[in-house]
Amino acid sequence: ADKVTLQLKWVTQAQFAGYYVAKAKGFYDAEGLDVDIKPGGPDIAPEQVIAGGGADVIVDWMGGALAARDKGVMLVNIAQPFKKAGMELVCPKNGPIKTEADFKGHTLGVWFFGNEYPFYAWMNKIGLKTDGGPDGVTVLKQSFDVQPLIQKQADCISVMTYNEYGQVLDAGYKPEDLVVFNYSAMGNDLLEDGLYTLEDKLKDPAFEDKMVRFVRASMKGWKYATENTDEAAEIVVDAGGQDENHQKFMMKEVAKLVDNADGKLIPAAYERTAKALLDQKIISKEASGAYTTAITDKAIK
Amino acid sequence: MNWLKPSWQAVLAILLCLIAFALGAMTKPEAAALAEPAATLAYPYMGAKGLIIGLLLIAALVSTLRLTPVVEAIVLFVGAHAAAWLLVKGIAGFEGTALAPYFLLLAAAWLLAWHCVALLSSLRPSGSVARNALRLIIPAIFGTWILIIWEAVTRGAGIPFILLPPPSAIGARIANSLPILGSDVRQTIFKAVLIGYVVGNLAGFTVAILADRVPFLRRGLLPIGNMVSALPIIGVAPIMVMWFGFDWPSKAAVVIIMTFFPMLVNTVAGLAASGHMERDLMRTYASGYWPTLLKLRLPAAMPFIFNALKINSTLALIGAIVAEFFGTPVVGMGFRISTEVGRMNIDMVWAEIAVAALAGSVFYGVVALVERAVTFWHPSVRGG
Amino acid sequence: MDSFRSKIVPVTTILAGVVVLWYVFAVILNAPFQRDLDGRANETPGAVEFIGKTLSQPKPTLPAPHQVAVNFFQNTFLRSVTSNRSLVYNAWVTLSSTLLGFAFGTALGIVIAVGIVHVATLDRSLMPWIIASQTIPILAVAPMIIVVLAAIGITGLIPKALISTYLSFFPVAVGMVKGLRSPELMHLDLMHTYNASASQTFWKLRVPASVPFLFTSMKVAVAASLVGAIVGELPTGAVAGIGAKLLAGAYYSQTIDIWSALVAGSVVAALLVMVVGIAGRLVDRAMGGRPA
Amino acid sequence: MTEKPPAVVSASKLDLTFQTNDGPVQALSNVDLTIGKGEFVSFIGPSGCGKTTLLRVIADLEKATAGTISVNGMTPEQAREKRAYGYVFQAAALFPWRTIERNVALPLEVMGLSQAEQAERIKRTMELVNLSGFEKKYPWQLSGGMQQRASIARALAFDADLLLMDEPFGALDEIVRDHLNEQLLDLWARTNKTICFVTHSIPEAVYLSTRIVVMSPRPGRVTDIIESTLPRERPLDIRETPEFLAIAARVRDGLRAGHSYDD
Amino acid sequence: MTEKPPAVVSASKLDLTFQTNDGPVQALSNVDLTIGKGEFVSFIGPSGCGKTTLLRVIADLEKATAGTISVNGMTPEQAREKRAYGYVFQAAALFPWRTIERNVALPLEVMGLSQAEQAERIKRTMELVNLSGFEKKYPWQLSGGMQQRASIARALAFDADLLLMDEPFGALDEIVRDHLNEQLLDLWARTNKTICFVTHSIPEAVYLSTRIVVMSPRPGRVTDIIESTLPRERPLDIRETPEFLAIAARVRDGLRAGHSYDD
Ligand SMILES: Nc1ncnc2c1ncn2[C@@H]1O[C@H](COP(=O)(O)OP(=O)(O)OP(=O)(O)O)[C@@H](O)[C@H]1O
Ligand SMILES: Nc1ncnc2c1ncn2[C@@H]1O[C@H](COP(=O)(O)OP(=O)(O)OP(=O)(O)O)[C@@H](O)[C@H]1O
Ligand SMILES: [Mg+2]
Ligand SMILES: [Mg+2]
Repeated sequence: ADKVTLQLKWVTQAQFAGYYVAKAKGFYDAEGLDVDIKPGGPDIAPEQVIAGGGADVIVDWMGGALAARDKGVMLVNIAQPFKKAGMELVCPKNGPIKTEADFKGHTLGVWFFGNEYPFYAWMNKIGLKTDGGPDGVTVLKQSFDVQPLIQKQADCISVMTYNEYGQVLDAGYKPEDLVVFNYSAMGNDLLEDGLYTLEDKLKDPAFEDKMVRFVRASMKGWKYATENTDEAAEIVVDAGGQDENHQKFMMKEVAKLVDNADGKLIPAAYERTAKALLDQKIISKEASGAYTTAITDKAIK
Repeated sequence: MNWLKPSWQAVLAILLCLIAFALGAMTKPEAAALAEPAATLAYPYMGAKGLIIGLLLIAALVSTLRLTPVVEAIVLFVGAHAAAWLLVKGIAGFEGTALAPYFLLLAAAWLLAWHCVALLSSLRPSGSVARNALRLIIPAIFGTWILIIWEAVTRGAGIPFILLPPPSAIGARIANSLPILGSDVRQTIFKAVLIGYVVGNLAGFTVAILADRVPFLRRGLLPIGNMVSALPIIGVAPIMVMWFGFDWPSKAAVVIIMTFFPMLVNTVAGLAASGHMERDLMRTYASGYWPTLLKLRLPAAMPFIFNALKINSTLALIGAIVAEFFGTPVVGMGFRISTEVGRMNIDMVWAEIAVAALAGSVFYGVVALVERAVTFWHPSVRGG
Repeated sequence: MDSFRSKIVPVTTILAGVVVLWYVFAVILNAPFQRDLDGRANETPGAVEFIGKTLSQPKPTLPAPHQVAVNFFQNTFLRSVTSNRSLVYNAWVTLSSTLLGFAFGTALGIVIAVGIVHVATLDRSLMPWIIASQTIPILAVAPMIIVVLAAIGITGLIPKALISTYLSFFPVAVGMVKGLRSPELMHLDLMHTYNASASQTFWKLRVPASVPFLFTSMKVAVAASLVGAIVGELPTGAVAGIGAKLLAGAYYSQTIDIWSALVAGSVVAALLVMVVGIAGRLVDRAMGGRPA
Repeated sequence: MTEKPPAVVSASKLDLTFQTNDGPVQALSNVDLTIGKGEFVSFIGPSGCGKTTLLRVIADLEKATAGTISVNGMTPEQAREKRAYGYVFQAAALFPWRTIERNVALPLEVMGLSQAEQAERIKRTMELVNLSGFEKKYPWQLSGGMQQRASIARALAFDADLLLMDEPFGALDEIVRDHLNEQLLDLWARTNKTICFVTHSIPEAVYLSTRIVVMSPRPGRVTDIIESTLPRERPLDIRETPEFLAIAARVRDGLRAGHSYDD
Repeated sequence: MTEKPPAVVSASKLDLTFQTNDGPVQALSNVDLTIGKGEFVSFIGPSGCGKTTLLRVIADLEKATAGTISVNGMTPEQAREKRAYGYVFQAAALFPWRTIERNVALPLEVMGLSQAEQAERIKRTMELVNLSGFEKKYPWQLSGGMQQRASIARALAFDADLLLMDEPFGALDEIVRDHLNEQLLDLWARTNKTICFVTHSIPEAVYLSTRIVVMSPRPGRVTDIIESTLPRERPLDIRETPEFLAIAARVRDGLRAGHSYDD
């Protein structure tokens, strides 16, 4: 079988269920692939891993991939399993913030490590400064939990629909206690989990073929996972995911983002992402050639 | 042959030069040009190749003569650095195309520089100005070579920028980002590190004294103190953010926890280090616990205490920076490092690391100077 | 062991004090959120009930000792030691890379110290850069190290152990430079009159004289090495080990899990430091150390 | 013999055994001794016979394993806490981080004397041992004999009523030694201190003492106690008188008798 | 005076100045000295006059700031590298982590002798200094004099042709001292070693030496060199002969002349 190494963006969890399901259900085997799934972690940059030759494909957000491309690591999106963004900003209803207009002068929790671009793009759009002054907002770099909200260190925090939002609920908040700003709903979303590989390698027909098979099997995995969320969650737990109940919740939420599991990239979202990055000077020149539909076209007929 | 005095570095360097010459092309474009002599291809080191090899050979050969060490060191210094400079300069625009001779010549230059440093450190100048200058020059050459090799290898081998940028790019980034670096240093070092360092060391010291004074506490506190030793930053930092907020106090708290244990252990060991006869002497004066501590046991413990202060000077920095990975305002060295990694601005990451290294070295240097002044009597300072 | 028995009473007394304080803080720190919760649920519990609730939150800010103890007990004794949810298993994973890293680190530290003490070139040129190397935040470079090592095919225990090495060699190097230079000048003169070679002076004089410094440094190093092993677990995918438990706990705000992993880490640390301490005492006794 | 003054040190049936890695070493065995106020007692005996150990027991630096001892009518511990004695160790035991002057000042600081008083005492004792001019030097910058003198100065500055001196003049040449002997006798006569003095020099012991305790080794026993019949006033040339030589001969015999080799 | 044997130590115009925190200290000034093979030279002089420093210069432990010195016709450094001498320090300088036996074995290990040879030499020298039975003890379990004897044993075990001894018998009682004096003379006579010997005891110096070097302090100078007219065969009672006493008187005068106080 052909070996493929996949580097995830984060730890083993239902966010990556499609790949684990494809592996567990033998979809990769059926395509003649031997896939090695490497979990990520905080401060593991998949872009670095692939540049160092440690992976063939990575799961990444478009923002990170474009930034890396700007620095000479020619990443190309070959499939986009997540159609919608899972990121949102939540604020307790009994807090000071009810609408966008209330942000001024308050503290907002934001993830960094590449996840801050949608936030800055949004603030840019509504004309708020982010330097902590009185007519802007104070940004707090949030760690990977919801403590700043519980501790009241921030008035709003960033959550993923499929993950931290669940933790907020676990912590005793009910959905009606919360004000939610969803990036997708506001039309501010940037592309999240996609599959990326190196442009050079893709020129090799054998490799391209391998990727076609890989994407096909992976999307089959995603399809299966979205249809059998509980089973998928269990597969993830077997692969090392923590907290079964939480994985089940996550799987259900992730299923909503994956949509119809065709893995096709939506050019409008790509354009929006690229523009936001250029506006924020994350990339120095207009992005081009950072995605190809050739793979998905061949994989999913 | 007593006018010859070859060093193994020089001999090896000559050998490397000859091998490099025999192997021919330095870079892929040159190899291509040689393969197709008809085409006039531009390739690096068109004229400089002979110059580089020549420089190295001459420096190496001259150094085998029986010269005074100073002259020999100067010849080697000039030869090695000029060659290195030509090598690094020549690869510009042709990154990632270097072949074996490139690395061989680099190694040859490095060997000569090594011999140069060895010569310099064997000098024992009488003037204090010369001595101090040497004390600076030697580590500087050593450090320069770390940078030269780093630059030459990353560029010669074409290591992806986002894995390891060359030092020249890092330098440029430092020069362009002074205000940001400045505010990060202020946040991380002047607030979190310094305060945490002082409090942490004092805490470790105080607990050690307490444990020493009260036998009951000694038996109870020390095992528990040991447990604190491994509270990993990653586990503790989020908790500290929970307790002390996301600004610098939580980082200082992490630094306190990190510096506490080395100080505790070293002070306890140091307090046991005074001699028996000296302790008996204090007993004959019916000296109480505190005078004995102040006049005998603490001075005798100083070498150990400074040990801890030195180790902690670097630990404190690591602690504060890493703690900032977990929830911070949007300023600070750790914040910058973790976010710029995400943005693939690895040069900025290294710029922060360079600043951290510089600050840490200065910090350590100051502690070491104070140590020399305080433990002037210890054999390790008097010269052993 | 008699000294062990004499320790039990003080240790338990102080532990008891810590536990009491811990309860007090748990109530104080968990109270605001509990009040919030009650506020939203429109409940007004009595003081005792309120305290009871603050001590039994599922994801408290500061878990109460009994919550940690229960979790610790379950994950230590009630799970098979091969399960990846068992603390014993995770502690073992961390311990193995700690020990490997500690061994490397101590060896490297000693080698560097020996070099610095004996070779003037190294003394002058190496030390500043070793110091600089230690100020590089490990968490920032750990992923790069691991990426690079993975690229050349080194994975598993070694990369984590290397991070432990990186953190633990420094205390040993600093301590041993001091220790190797601590022999009395008259003893050095004595060896000088025998025209003893550098290696003879080293083995017969410098090494024995440095023993107190060595063991003190090794205590610090073993602790640092554990920290390194835990840090190293994060960029290697955090699949197993105390670091992985911490991370998972932090990621899902499972504070009780975090704390029991922390306790596990501390217990391992205390044991390691104790082992080094006992080794130190044995060596001291073998060297005819005079009882204090 | 005059009427016995009140006892400063009184020991009876003292035993002291050290436990070592290869078995016990009996350092003192059945030592009976009474030292009156104002006496000058010398201890003499072969190397390793227990002289230092006996002094250490008096000074409460070592506990006897059997027998009783009292110092100024108290236990040695109480006496030590009352700062009843000054001790000159066999080795100099100077603190390397202090200058000679600060070393001499050490006991004065512990006692909490005023700066002026300290300065005065330092000056006086440094002159006494002929170290003026070396106040600001560190111990390792002095010769062996100078270090020993510094440690004598330190004990004298302490100015206790009982002086325990363990071979204080061992590393000094005859001239300095004679000088210091005279000074010590003078001090003793002036202040009525009680002095316990370990020496290996028979003439020195005879010249200085009112009583000479001869010890023999393994286990350390007191084999002879010789009362001196010399007057308290002792010019240096008393050392040539027949009376002096007779006492010296008696000490030498006692010493030889206790010795282990008889070649 | 007999014909001069070849020089083992030959120094001319030696100067040595120590730089200290409060100014330079001149420890040796213009020292001229020649010591022939098989001589036994004693150095005597007030405390702090530079005896130890002179020995250290010969031993290449200190570098003279001016003047020349050769040992066995080589520089002191070369001589040291040839292991030309054994040195007994003024303090015992035993390694605390080694038993007495292992301390004595130290130079033998450094020389790389076989186990059997080591054992034999240890046994012999330990008996010589009368320490048999204490082989397995650690230094802190010995009395001061016993430590000093252990350090003498260590130097004798080294068995070099030149012996530099810095007050080796300072902490020993007369009987042991006499015994060791005899042993040393015997060793010297038997092996034709050259011995440089620092002492504060005038009788000891006269009894042992073929030549006595008298030094005076600040700065350390050689003020007198006295050739002994005593025969090489010296029974202990030679010390009562008029010839002996005459030499002793001359040394005492030389010593007194160099002394700083004249009371
Ligand atoms: N390391 C040093 N630094 C400064 N001064 C020193 C040092 N060593 C010795 N001296 C000085 O040199 C002089 C001679 O010292 P030395 O040890 O040679 O005397 P000595 O004749 O051996 O005396 P003693 O009989 O007391 O041992 C002394 O005044 C001493 O203070
Ligand atoms: N701490 C100790 N542990 C074991 N044995 C000891 C200890 N101190 C002394 N001894 C032993 O006790 C005996 C008496 O020692 P002490 O020091 O009293 O002798 P001393 O009479 O002072 O001899 P010197 O004249 O050589 O100083 C010796 O045999 C010595 O080995
Ligand atoms: Mg003694
Ligand atoms: Mg001397």
